[in-house]
Amino acid sequence: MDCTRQEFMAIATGRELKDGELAIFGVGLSMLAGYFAKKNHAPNLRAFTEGGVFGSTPVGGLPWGIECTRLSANATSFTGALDALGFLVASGRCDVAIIGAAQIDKYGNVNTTGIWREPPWKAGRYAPPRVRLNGSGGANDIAVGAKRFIIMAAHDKKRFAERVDYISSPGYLSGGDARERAGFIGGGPSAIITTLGILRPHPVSKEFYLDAYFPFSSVEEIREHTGWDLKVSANVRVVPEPTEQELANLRAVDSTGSLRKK
Amino acid sequence: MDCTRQEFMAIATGRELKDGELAIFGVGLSMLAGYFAKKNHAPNLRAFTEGGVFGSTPVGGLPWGIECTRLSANATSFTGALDALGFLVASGRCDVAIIGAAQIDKYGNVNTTGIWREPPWKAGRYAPPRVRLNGSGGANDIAVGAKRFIIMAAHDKKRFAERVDYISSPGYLSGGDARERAGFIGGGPSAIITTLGILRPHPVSKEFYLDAYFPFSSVEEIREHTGWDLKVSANVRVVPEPTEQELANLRAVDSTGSLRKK
Amino acid sequence: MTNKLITLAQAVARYTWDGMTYAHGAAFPVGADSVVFGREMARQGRRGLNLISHCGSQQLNLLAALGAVRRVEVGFSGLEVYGFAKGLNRAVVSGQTIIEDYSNGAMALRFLGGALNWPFVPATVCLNNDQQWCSGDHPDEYPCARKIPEITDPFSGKKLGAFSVLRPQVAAIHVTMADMEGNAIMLGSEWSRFEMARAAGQVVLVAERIVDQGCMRQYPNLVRIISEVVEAIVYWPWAAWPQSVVGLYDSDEEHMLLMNDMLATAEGTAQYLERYVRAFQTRAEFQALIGPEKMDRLAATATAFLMDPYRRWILPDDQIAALEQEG
Amino acid sequence: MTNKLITLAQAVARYTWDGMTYAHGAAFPVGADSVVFGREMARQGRRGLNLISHCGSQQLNLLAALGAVRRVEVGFSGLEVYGFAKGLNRAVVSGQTIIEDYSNGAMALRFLGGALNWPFVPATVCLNNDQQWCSGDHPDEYPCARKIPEITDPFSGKKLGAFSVLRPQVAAIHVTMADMEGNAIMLGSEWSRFEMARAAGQVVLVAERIVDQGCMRQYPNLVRIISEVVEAIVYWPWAAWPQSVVGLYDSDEEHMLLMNDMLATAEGTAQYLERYVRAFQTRAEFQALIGPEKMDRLAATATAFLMDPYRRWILPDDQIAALEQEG
Repeated sequence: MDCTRQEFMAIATGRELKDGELAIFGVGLSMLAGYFAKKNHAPNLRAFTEGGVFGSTPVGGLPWGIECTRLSANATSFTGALDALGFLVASGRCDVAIIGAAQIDKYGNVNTTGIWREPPWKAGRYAPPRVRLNGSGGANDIAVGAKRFIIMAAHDKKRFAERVDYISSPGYLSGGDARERAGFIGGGPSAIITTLGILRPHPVSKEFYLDAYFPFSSVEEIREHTGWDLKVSANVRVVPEPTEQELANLRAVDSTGSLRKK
Repeated sequence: MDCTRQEFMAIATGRELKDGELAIFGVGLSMLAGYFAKKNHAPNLRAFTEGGVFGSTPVGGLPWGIECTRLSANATSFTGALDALGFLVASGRCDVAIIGAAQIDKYGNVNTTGIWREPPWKAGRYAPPRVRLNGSGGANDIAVGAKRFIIMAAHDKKRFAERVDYISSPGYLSGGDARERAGFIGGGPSAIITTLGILRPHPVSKEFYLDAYFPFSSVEEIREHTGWDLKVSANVRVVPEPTEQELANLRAVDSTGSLRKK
Repeated sequence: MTNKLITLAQAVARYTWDGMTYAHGAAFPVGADSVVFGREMARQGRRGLNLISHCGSQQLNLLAALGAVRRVEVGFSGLEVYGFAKGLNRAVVSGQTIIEDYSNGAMALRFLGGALNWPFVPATVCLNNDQQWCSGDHPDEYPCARKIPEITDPFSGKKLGAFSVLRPQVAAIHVTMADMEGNAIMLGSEWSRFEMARAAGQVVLVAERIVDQGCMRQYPNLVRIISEVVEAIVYWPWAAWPQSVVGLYDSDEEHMLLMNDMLATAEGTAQYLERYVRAFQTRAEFQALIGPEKMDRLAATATAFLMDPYRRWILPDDQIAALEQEG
Repeated sequence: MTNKLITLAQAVARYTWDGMTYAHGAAFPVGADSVVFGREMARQGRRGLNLISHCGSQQLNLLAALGAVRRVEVGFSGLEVYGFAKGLNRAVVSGQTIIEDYSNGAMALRFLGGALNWPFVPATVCLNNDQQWCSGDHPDEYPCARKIPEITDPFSGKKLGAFSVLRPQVAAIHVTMADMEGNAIMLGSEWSRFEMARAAGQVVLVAERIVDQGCMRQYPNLVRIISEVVEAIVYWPWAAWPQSVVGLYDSDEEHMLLMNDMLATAEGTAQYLERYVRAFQTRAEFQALIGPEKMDRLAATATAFLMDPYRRWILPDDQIAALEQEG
């Protein structure tokens, strides 16, 4: 099938969403994955973004922002951040969410804040980063509050680290019951969908293992591109190829083809 | 002048408001007094009610409620209670307010909640009241937060008590610096306007004394109708009669004549 | 598009039960409350209710007069220019209904806290006075330290209070217009209906008008209650009667006074139940109780022009009735 | 009716100063922010600013690139599909600008707390991770216990956090439409502009359109920013350019990228200042920088129909110019 890795990733992500769920999407690609699901198999997905844009489907391609004009042309309601991130997400009400990650560790903790020569947890000091990223945005609210969330990330060794430099949005923290002890209301990350495959958390240790790989990838390739000693499911499987209909529906949402590039 | 005591009271109350102030009005008569001021001498009074009704003037007479259709016909904005009572009043932002009282004591504490055979502070117990009133509504938020507030009440001995049965909306509590110690952001009641005259708080003791009486009343009548030993200002004065213009402006607001009754 | 329209009787049967925590109320004690929903609860005989009434209204007055209210949390419990709520006050004075008093601002903040799922809300009002010291739930403790306990600001060390939050099991929320999915517009003060809709476990809308969703897509900033949090919609013109609704009808002074006077006694309340609750099942029967002449007069409200931009999207009754059949 | 219209230059001269705490931002990192206000602050050479940017935008990017930002509190600091904010990031990495990170939800809550004048806001997010542990103000404390200190729920005994609240001295808030008194309508997500307008000591509106007050009286529920809290109004079409405004214009992709690239270096920033800040004083000069062809293209936004109900009240430029002279 003529489909890019990014498109494959977006379709695999969209498949995680079920009809009728209350869902919030973060910036960029995660929004395309989410609205693809609504178009494809979850017409009653109750989808919104963190600015309180409800009932809409993007027009004209990848939205410029979480609630830009491309998302605002056919909304049923506009409220605001307090409503979307506070009342619906941090409250524990939201079923599912999709966020991105610049760096991610084996417990699903996400860094979107910065890269350090010596990260704060190692230095015992919060110095300016070597590279500043974007900050958490609404992803921290989502990671704390959503019943489950899905992380999308390009799969390479630099991104998939034993320990992230900075936890912007918590996954399972140090694993095991650490998240529970922190008292977060949401359930934590249910999957990491990458450009190569799908990782899921072990039910007890909460360490992410390889659950499935894309047809064009392999267990070996994925382990090689992961910065920790990635465990592999005994039942590791191949992710089914996108169907023609899935791809058509994705491209209808991604009408400017931002996922087809590269 | 052909003017009822209630009208006199409303005009005397309205005179306490200055142009340009941010002002909130409570239920019933206090709203007429407030909107009279806006019509008469304070055109830039920024007046609102506790439901977040801004920029309006009542039409058709005494509003049925704090934000009913009579108040809503010419508003510039409708928001809600959190905005009006929280953001603008409890925050300390509001300059002045007018509230009513069913019972009031010498420190300007207001009871609008109930009348007891033996009040809670005496019984050491919160039993059902002998007479249930309305509760505080927004008056507690106002009494705590407004920079100053004015209390309107019909002047009789039962209402003007040494100590109220229940403090619904705090004045100066037990007097002196008690209010300051309670940490309330607003300054407390600046005047009690009654059907007979005007009481004001002593700057130190915060006990209300008689500052002025209406032309048809007298110091003796007022002392007789007050449930505590009311002190009288050395400079006690007569409140000037309403002018014809004041009365015309009041009656333009009170177009159904609710203040002309009795 | 999901169709959430159901009948009033279905909505009360499905979303209310004895002993539940039920929220209602709107912009003002004589305003846009879901009064007809309370009538139907009365008709179906709900008992032992825990009400969150923000503010009080004839709905609270009626249910309390019937002895159906075990406990009510409220800011303003009266009927403003129509006086004290005589049915409620009878229940409170007799000790049948426990009343827990807060300020109106506090009630708004407690809904906010419920919507945010906070464990408590910082309190700077209702402190150092009897709303803090008197608790209907703990009448033997005076001053009560449990109702609005003291907390410390971790930044300044200063003391303030903490309110418990409100998370009603169900809220019946009056709205001016809704589409069949549950996106809704309120004209006039929204009071705390925005926060209430997010704090409640389940939301039932009581809508004066049903509109095509095109209305919401033209005015999305007006849609303050979102279908995402709405379970069901009841279509019921005059739902707030005898109270008023901005844009649609004024307060019915005559019936406000009559109703309050009847609820002042047990006998009057029984009569009211016969005449104004059991006497209708359909919208047409309900409107016959009000009477066409009075409806015309009340509908001639000075606020009517506020409805003008939306009239073209209003669905006709027969279409709505068909949708109700489906729902 | 009070006329609060003044010129952009007057507004910046009157309501901004070196070292102030200044808030801006709107619905999204590439959205309806008061960007032109930041350009004018740059032109007038403001320094040592403490920004509250919710969210980040090209305004933050520009001021930080110029070295004018001492400290910024922010949730999302980037430019979304246009990448990282290169001017800001340069200032952060060099240590020139202290950045204090929160989540977007936390920023909204902190404005809410500021609007309510609470001493703190309960925190259930930004806990047990580096937003709590890392403080730009206290870099030597790791984990920092002062930024989001722990508090205890007095009802359950459970632990949670406390946010400090936001009370900016001045906020420049972008709105779609305002009347000359300062009643304003925002189309699209209001983000946190409602709360920001109440949390700020003084509010200056930057309005794309000035409308007759009749518009507000027809749509009072849309008026979420009230004249009661507004000090001054600046009329400035294309105020958010190169970002977008719902109902009016799309994001200018070309200039978004150009601007961000230029701000990536000190030299580029100096050039940007010459070409896109010092190069205009009037609205006409500003629009000439964008260019008529591009303006036409961007104004052909799919959201344009959202403006239709309000067009009849829009005041013409000459009338507004006369009002500005008075103001």
